[in-house]
Amino acid sequence: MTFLVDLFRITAIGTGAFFFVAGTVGLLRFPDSLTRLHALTKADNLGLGLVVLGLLPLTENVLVAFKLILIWALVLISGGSTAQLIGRALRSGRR
Amino acid sequence: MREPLLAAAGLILLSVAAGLARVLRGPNDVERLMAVQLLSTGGVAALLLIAYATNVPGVDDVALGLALLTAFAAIAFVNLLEADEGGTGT
Amino acid sequence: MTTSVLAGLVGAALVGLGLYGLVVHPHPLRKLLAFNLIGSGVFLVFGIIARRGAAAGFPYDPVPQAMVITGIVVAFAASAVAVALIWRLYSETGHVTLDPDAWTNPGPESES
Amino acid sequence: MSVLTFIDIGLSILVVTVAASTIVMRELFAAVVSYVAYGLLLAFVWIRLHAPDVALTEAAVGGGVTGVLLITAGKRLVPLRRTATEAEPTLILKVLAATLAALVACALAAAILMLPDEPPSLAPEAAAAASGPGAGLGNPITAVLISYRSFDTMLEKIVLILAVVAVWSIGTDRAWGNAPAPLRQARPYPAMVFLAQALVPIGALIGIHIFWVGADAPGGAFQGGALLAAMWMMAMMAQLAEPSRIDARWLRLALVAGPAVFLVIGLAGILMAGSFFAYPPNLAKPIILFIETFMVLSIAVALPMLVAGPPNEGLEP
Repeated sequence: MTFLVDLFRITAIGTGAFFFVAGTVGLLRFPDSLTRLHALTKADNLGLGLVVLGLLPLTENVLVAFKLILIWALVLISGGSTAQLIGRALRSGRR
Repeated sequence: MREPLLAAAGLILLSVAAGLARVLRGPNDVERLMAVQLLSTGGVAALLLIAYATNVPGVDDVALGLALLTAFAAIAFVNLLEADEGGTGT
Repeated sequence: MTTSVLAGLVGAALVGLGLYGLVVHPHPLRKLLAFNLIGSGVFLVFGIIARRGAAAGFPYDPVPQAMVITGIVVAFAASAVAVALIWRLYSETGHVTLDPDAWTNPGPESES
Repeated sequence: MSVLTFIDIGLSILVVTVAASTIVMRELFAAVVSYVAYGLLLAFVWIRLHAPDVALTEAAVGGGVTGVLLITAGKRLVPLRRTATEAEPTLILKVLAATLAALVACALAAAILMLPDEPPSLAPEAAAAASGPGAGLGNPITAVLISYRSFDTMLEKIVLILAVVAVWSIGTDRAWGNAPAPLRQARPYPAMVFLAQALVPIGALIGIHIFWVGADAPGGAFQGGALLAAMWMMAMMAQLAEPSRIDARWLRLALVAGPAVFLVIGLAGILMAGSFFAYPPNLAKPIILFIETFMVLSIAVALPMLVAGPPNEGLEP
């Protein structure tokens, strides 16, 4: 059982880290600002979600676990909205 | 059990650093704004991993605060950029 | 090379960087930014003293840490007053400069 | 060489690089973005020094709110943002300044490397304070702030009020009593309004939570108050709230509430427990939480007023 939990944790955190790296590769390689914004927002938010998922078995109680999920939710909401705002600023800047 | 956590944290921190180097260089200001985005996701993830690996208590609260503050800073930056475009008083 | 020595060296580097910016930048807001950099470097040096002072069952000495928390808030208050002064200077003279000779000349916005 | 050492070294290089970019960036906006990123990164270093309380304060006040203060100031000085205000310093001056700065940094670094092997520590005294007048507080830093060094904390609140008074006084005479200029002129985008509407209530709750757990865990009046202040400013930026007039009675009461309650209870300590700022041991925890409640209120009100700046002269329609 512990082995399975460990496996789950390492898989989740490892995949999360992979998505962060992928997001950064997109950030460095994509040709223009809007696609770079896309890479950053999508991949990194998924990465954070997976890292939080992997940390959940390590939490000492339900409250802390709830807070970790809340952190992810907060970052998702603010990440999505600010991406919208940044994209908008980018478009109006190009006009 | 902490080495995998730290390895992941190091990897994420490295990609955050590379991303920061890219976006802070510009050339346009809107792109620089993504630095805050980068820290709100990658920063929070690396912070949580490091803290869990080194047993620092109460880091979930620090991460919560960080998530809120990055959103706050992002709104403030967007605010300034619009003033720059001359968009005053509608 | 322990974590606290490393953090202390970072603190020293920050003080140096801030000092350079404070001297070199003509814009008062940039000077203020540099000054805040010096401040956080000093706080970091305080922080390593707190970390080294681990005793009595604490992983750190709480007294310097508490002083750093107080210090951060006071530094912010001082920055706010400085910003207000710069704003008033601008609205009085039309310039954002600490050079008194420029105050009597026409504003730079008329040139550009 | 463990993984942790690599992380420490990488983190140090990253912090110093971002700090350097706040200095070398040509434009103010880029420098301020770098500064906010730097403030948030510094929280990592504080976590590595086992100081989550300081990490939160640094991220909130040092990074977030100071950054927004500088952004707001930059926005009000927009016409001059692109033009050079003064001649750039000559190369010789730059080299001289760099030498001086490097010398100071090296001297400081040498002092750090030569710190005595037996580190001095006030931790035992703080521990005594935490088991004496600050009894019942699980977080030693809160015990130090409210009990062992209570005088500092009270005076620091008074510094905040003095700063607010100074900022208001810097405005013109005609503007006295008006509200500061709004943090945003143009109508906000819908996405911004949505974000503020979603985050402000949750953020306020988190701020209160961080204050409340501060007695026993990392957190406390400063951090909670700073987060509440950030949420109020966020509401102002999305035009969900306006800056208050500076002669509003509630505002002034909220500003002085923290230090006033602190002072009154400190004086009461003379009567009840024999000395200034002494708390009766069995009541210490409720009294400290009572004082902190008002301090949170004062901080949450003072920080946004400091960012909003002096009162505005023109009466906007």
